[in-house]
Amino acid sequence: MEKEIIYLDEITVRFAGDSGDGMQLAGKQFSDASASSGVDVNTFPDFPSEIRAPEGTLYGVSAFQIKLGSTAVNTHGDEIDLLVAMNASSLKVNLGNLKVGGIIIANLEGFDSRNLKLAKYSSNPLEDGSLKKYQVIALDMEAIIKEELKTSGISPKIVKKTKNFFALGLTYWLFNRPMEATVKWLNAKFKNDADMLEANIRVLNAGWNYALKNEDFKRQYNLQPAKFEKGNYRNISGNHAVALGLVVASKKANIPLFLGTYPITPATDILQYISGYKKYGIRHLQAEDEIAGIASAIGASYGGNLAATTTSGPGLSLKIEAIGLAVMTELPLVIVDVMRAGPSTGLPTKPEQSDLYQAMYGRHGEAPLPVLAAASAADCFNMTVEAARLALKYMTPVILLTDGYIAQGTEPWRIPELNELPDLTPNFATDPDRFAPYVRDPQTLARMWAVPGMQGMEHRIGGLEKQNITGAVSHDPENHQKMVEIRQEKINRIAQDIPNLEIMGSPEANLLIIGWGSTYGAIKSAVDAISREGKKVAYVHLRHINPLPTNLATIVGRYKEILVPEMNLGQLKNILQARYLIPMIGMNKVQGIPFKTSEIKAKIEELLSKEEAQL
Amino acid sequence: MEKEIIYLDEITVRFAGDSGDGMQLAGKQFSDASASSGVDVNTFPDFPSEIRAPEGTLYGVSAFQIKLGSTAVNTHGDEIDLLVAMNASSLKVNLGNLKVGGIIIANLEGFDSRNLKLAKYSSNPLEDGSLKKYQVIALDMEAIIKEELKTSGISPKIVKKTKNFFALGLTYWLFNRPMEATVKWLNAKFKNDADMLEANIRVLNAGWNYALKNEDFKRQYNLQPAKFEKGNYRNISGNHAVALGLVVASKKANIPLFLGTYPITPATDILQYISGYKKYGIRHLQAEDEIAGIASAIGASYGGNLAATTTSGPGLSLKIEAIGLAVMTELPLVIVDVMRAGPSTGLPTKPEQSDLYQAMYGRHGEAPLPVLAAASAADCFNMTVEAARLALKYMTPVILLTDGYIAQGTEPWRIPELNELPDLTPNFATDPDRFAPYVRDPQTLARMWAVPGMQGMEHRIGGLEKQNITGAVSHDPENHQKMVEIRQEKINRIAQDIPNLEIMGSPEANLLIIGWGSTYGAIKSAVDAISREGKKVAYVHLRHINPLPTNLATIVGRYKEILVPEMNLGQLKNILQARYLIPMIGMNKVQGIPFKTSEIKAKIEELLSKEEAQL
Amino acid sequence: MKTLLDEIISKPHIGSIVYEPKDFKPDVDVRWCAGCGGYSILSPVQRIMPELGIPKEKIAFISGIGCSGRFPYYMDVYGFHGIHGRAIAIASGLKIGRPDLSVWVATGDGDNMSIGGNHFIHGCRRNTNINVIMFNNEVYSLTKGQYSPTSHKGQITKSSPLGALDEPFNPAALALGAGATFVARGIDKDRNHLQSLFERAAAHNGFSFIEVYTNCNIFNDGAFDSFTKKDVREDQTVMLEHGKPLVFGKERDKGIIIDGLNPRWYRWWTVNTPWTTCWCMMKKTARSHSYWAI
Amino acid sequence: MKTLLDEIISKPHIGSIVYEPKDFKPDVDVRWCAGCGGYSILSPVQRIMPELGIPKEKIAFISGIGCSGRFPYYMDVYGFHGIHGRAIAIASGLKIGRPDLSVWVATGDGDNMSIGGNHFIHGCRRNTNINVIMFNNEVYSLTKGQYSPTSHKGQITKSSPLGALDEPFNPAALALGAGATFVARGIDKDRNHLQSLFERAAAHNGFSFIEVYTNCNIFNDGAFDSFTKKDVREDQTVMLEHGKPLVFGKERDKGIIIDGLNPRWYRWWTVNTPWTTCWCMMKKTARSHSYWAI
Ligand SMILES: Cc1ncc(C[n+]2csc(CCOP(=O)(O)OP(=O)(O)O)c2C)c(N)n1
Ligand SMILES: Cc1ncc(C[n+]2csc(CCOP(=O)(O)OP(=O)(O)O)c2C)c(N)n1
Ligand code: SF4
Ligand code: SF4
Ligand SMILES: [Mg+2]
Ligand SMILES: [Mg+2]
Repeated sequence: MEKEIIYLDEITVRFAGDSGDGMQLAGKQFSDASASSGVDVNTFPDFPSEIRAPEGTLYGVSAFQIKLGSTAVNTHGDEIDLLVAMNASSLKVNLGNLKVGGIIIANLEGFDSRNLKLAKYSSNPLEDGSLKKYQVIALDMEAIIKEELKTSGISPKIVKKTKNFFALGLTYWLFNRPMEATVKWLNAKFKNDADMLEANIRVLNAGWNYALKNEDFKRQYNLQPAKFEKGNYRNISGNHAVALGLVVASKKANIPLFLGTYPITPATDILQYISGYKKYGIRHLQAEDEIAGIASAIGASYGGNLAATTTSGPGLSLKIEAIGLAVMTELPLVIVDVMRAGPSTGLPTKPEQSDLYQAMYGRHGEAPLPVLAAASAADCFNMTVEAARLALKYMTPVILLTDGYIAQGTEPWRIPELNELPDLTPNFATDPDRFAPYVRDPQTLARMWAVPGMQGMEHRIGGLEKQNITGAVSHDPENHQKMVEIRQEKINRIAQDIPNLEIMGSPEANLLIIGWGSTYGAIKSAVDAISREGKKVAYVHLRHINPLPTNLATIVGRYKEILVPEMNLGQLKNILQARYLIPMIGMNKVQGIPFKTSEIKAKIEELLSKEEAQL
Repeated sequence: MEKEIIYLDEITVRFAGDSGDGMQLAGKQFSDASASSGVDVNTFPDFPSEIRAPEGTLYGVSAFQIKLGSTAVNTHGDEIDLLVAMNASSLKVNLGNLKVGGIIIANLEGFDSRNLKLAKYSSNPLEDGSLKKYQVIALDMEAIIKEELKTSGISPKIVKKTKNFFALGLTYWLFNRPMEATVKWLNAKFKNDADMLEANIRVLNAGWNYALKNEDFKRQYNLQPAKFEKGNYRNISGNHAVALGLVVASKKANIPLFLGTYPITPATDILQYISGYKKYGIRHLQAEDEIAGIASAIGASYGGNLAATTTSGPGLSLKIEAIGLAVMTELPLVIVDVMRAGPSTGLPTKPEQSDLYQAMYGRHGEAPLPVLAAASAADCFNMTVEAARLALKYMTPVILLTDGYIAQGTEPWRIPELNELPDLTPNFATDPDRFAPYVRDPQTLARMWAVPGMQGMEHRIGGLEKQNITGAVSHDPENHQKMVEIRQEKINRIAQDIPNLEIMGSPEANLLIIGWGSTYGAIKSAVDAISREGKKVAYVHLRHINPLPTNLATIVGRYKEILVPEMNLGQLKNILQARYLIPMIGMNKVQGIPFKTSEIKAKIEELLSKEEAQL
Repeated sequence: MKTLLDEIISKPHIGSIVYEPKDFKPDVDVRWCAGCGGYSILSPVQRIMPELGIPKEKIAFISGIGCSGRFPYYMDVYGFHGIHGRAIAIASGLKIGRPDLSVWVATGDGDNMSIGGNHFIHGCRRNTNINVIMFNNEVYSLTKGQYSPTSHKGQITKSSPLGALDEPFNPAALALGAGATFVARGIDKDRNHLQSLFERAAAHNGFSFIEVYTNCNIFNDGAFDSFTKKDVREDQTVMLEHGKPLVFGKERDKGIIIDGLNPRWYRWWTVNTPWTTCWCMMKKTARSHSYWAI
Repeated sequence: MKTLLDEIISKPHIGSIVYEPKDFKPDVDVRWCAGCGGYSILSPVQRIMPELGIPKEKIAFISGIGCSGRFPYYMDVYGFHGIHGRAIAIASGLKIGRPDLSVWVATGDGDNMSIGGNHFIHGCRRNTNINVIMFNNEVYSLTKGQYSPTSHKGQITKSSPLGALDEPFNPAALALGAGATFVARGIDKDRNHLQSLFERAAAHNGFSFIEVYTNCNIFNDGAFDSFTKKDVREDQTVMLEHGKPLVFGKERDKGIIIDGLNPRWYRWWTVNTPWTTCWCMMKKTARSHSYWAI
């Protein structure tokens, strides 16, 4: 049969089904296969907060979305081009985001009367004509699989579990993706279960073959590989990138890594990755709670390790007191907060950017520290290394903010060489004769790091105010003022040691957008789209929030209007206004879901048209 | 012998001695006696952080300062007029604050060679002429007491313990104070120890008589009673005022008080006062830690009590997560933070204003709540009642900030009638048919309070985001945005329900001072002094920091310069700048000691003279 | 003097307080996984509620975070879904502030033994009259499968790919060491026994702790099979009842006897098998009896 | 591969490691009150340090907040004065990250049993090789005299003017219930006995817990007089030593005997007097011996 090949620049695919349907797995395999064939990929898993919600329900839908592109892809896609819907509920909750003209691959069995009822459909959408704006390909996966496995002697129970690989086979055909990596993965996964292995491989091929032969599948899609900087790439989630960043930073700094932490969604993966790296000599403690997590990390830092603790909002709240201790003792510590929607337990599986205030101002007393934010999944690696650099160089705890969106979403990440990374050599004390606990580097104001085991430098530190230089407990008023100011000044000076902001889009525009954190993808895409349309908007993205890059002061002074989109009620905006005394416009989405490119674009257009109207 | 009587408007007295010398007690008796004779009184105890530091050392000095006035007294006095110095160390550490021409009453025995050595004096200041700028009255108290008690048969061991009452007797004579109250107090205190009782009373009288007869004591000081609003007054510390505020608020609201807390300096007194009120049906739990303290208070609030928790910085840090829960469940809760110098353990016995950021911004997620600050010891009562009012009316946790200075210092407080207090009637749900957990009052946006025990209103609340009105767990994006905005709006609306700021000093000045918290006394005194000198400065003092009083927006727009004195690095300044986008001048003393009136005055003068220079 | 609150809570109940278990089922879907051991706790709890003989509005269920944390949503009484580890602290405040209520806590092995360990031991010591039901599935389920303080040494979980390193707590031993006055253990598979434990806990005037071995069929399936499966059960468990002999085994031919030592305060025994170690103990204090059974 | 840290910590010690106690005294004033029991802990600790046979720089003392929290300042080794209740957590991280160090914790009954209770029980369970000395003065001293979780029922303190309401913890019972492998108790008045306990704790390869009854002569003076004063002491305390008979009393005529029950795991006895209840116990686990004495 003759099939058409469509050449595309980008496309968004979403696998959706019941929690038990294995959609996360299918999505992950598909995105890895795509990434390895050189296109740019950005993914986002989207699953219910229930562990295993009742079958077929609307709230039990689990989905995985992938955007592919032959040019840079910054988000997981506003709208879906191709939706794999394993049951009625998964069609219902995702239809709103499907592009007019988009493709639906529907699994017929998931649209039986029971499923339709659970999805609260009064009639079958596959039959009642309500989907005529879309291209619908409906097929009974289970029947086809049964047919395929008939001769294999594999039990029908297994059939149910392989549907996702059938759907995967279909999509592999649609995008003409190589299947070797997936087969290899199956071999590893089912090395002790020959039946499952055979069944999955056969079903995967069956999917491909079905699409190849069936006339409902008329078109194949071709995306040219994206132009990447040369190097080895790996499709990586933000949490994975943080874990690797910690490991690599400890290698580069040439001191052991210690992670003291407590599980919490959506940060738990970091602990899980690290616990898998035990063989690399990494020490970690899954502590009894967040307080013990950070306290143990402080102990390990005191002992000369690169110490880290990872958490999400509720956990960060519990760590606050101990963070103050790290500030006071001036010990290096990387604190990673994977933000989720709050307050309190909030929407624990959903992303938000609302811990910025806490990171900046959360502690009692004057307790300044650097605050960083990663812009994307891959950027989590860079910013983790940056957090380690600042922590070690300035002897300070550092808070790195990521969020559930980039923590769980993936994109290709170029694996760097160790020598590309910044110098991370710790500032260990060397000379006992010149050592005192609060002798400082005149440049960075960092104190020296003398760790137990160093002869002749035995000393005491702690949470009480200490005399400058000597480190003796001191209640002297002037000394306290001095120490408070030094601790502040030390953090302020970091501004001299971080890159200036680069203005993206059109620097000569009237409108400036200031973004931070995971909104990067959506803003960048919107700014690019606006620029392509010949309109002007400038964009800077903050990775360092405390201290702010030095050139931001002049930048903000140059624009007539400044827009600050954030997934909170205006926390960065407030911080910037206090600093620069310039009014800014907030754009505040607090819904537990990321901005869409189209939303940002519409806001920019609204502001630009007002601007024009005023001319 | 003829004695001169000097008429004064104000005077500052400081009792200083070793930690074991009973100076706190003498000071307290003296200030209570003064207050009861109608002068205005402001006191501040100043003791070492060691429980009982080694005798005679410089860091072991314990002091109690009292300022008396026949007009309003706002601080405990910048400089000392009369210093009682029981030993060499107590002279040394306090001399710097003694006015030229001031009086020193020195206890000779405390200036023996051992004491001089401990005080690091190379020669005896009482003899080497170094005190000639002052009026020195040196006497051997112990010898005089021994002489006095010789006939009494009281053991010499007791003599040592009564020195403070001798010094007190001297000062009672100096100010012609009635001694009945002190005698009464002694009777109660030593009701089971006749020897101590007799000894103390005799020694007290001996002090008076010594001064009366001895020619070194030439002058008596007379202060006219201050003009107070009519009523019953009581000399009260801020901590005591908070405790009484809680008790009275619960009476007025007509629901029981529950205090869940954990001891911490300088907030522990509140717990101690409350534990003494058990007979009034007050429930309290000295919990295992701060987290259990606030969590139990949340439980009690859920059960319909007026719930409170009290702490200082490190404890506030630990309560952060649970505060978020109270925000989310919209339960009334009074959180009192008696600020001390941070970060971390810091200078635990010293005051600071550096928890403002944490109170405003400390929580993860968008978790707004009202933040109040008391201006003086007596004001702690008003602001505690105000905190309870807002908590109950708006169904929200409220943070009230006080600090170690006003918490431990005292001033006269007029005991109010219950009917003078604002209405505190809780917003209990009444009609099960119209009840749902998040049905709100259209005016205040507060939800109704349905407590276990109310039939037909059984419902579930918790830390997960809830659907508006129904209170069902909800992950709906739009609902989350709406709830986040409602919680913010509810707090914002409180601005309509708090008094406008009153401008003190000269409203028509060019310079405005904005103060908050315990700096009130020093700023007010400075502003009054400046005004008396015919110069112009305006002053507003914030008791409500979140939300800010509505008229502040217009006020800040009216002045050329705004000065914000704070005992931190500029936290209020930053908050105001972010809000009003107007540059302000920070005055930041972070030394664990309060501002002096003279410091503020000097700063005002500096700014005013610059202003003139620019004319 | 009667406060406004007193007035509210002393309003007479309108109508009968003769309930059926279904009166305690609210109109929401139970969102635990199919097959979760949690269902086996929910149903006996709902069954004993009518026996309390008190109006529904006088009952409150407090929870922390974890799969067990959802419990209050499934009980049509007053409910508070707190934060991780703090259920006992919240419940203690509620009970102290409202002694008229029947206060229950639903918690998990992570919630209660890990982050909430301090409130747990202080609860045991303080002996406030609340009833704590701990869903012990020996894993963190809600966060998708990390080891907990009750996970056995060597247990493979997502955060212990090479096996958990530490000795687990024995929750009952910890509770007794902390001074608990009522300690019991049951298992999800035996709902009738659970029901009897819940009844006795409710009757105990003080802090009651009931640990329930709860199967998590997603993250730790079969954790208790070695002593609960039909074929081994009789030989691996001892039912411990106050005053009754410690006889066990399919043939009722095994037993534990103590003599010689005057058991004025404590008796401890152990039954050790290759698969599992079960502690059996019985405690009688001046304040109350406590019951503990496997 | 050797890291930079490995290099630093494996540098050979220059000079002798034959120390005297005074080598561990730094040049600062000890700021406890005159007469404080703390001095009686400091001195035996300084005495056993030379016996460890390791360089001073390999020793670290970690503390929380309380009068005991000042301990690190009084030891001329590495010291960390942490925050309230977290000493064991900090020390655990230090020991896991730096197994080459000898890590000690100084804590108080409030620090360790109240706010720090969770880290304490998890320390017992986890059995990380650190040595914890708890100054039990049965009161919060640094905050000037409130009751603590070890204050006896009825104790009058600033926060319990009518007497403390709750049963106290028995720290040793709690530690054993939590799985501790070394539990000991001593008293400030008997420095030699303390010294021997500290020696054994140092030798124990795992978590060691030494509770020391420590007199606070300011806020709880004489708390332990009823069984430590010269005239009653012999009749009120049992020295418990592994393998030795439990004989006590002035005339060595009183004793505790166990027979009949095979003490494979635990033995518990109690000595009950009108003034105080002292628990005596001995535990032998597969992992180690533990010693506990009054
Ligand atoms: C402060 C805080 N830390 C961590 C979490 C994440 N968290 C939620 S439930 C849980 C563990 C639950 O384990 P368990 O109590 O055994 O409950 P289960 O799900 O097994 O019933 C954790 C770590 C949280 N919600 N809050
Ligand atoms: C987070 C925190 N909460 C409370 C305090 C106040 N605080 C300091 S020491 C202490 C209790 C000390 O009691 P204990 O551990 O028995 O020590 P002691 O002074 O009796 O030796 C308290 C409550 C604090 N410093 N930090
Ligand atoms: S994950 Fe486990 S514990 Fe949680 S609901 Fe499912 S089966 Fe039950
Ligand atoms: S207050 Fe008590 S415990 Fe603290 S140093 Fe003084 S005597 Fe020792
Ligand atoms: Mg569990
Ligand atoms: Mg103590």
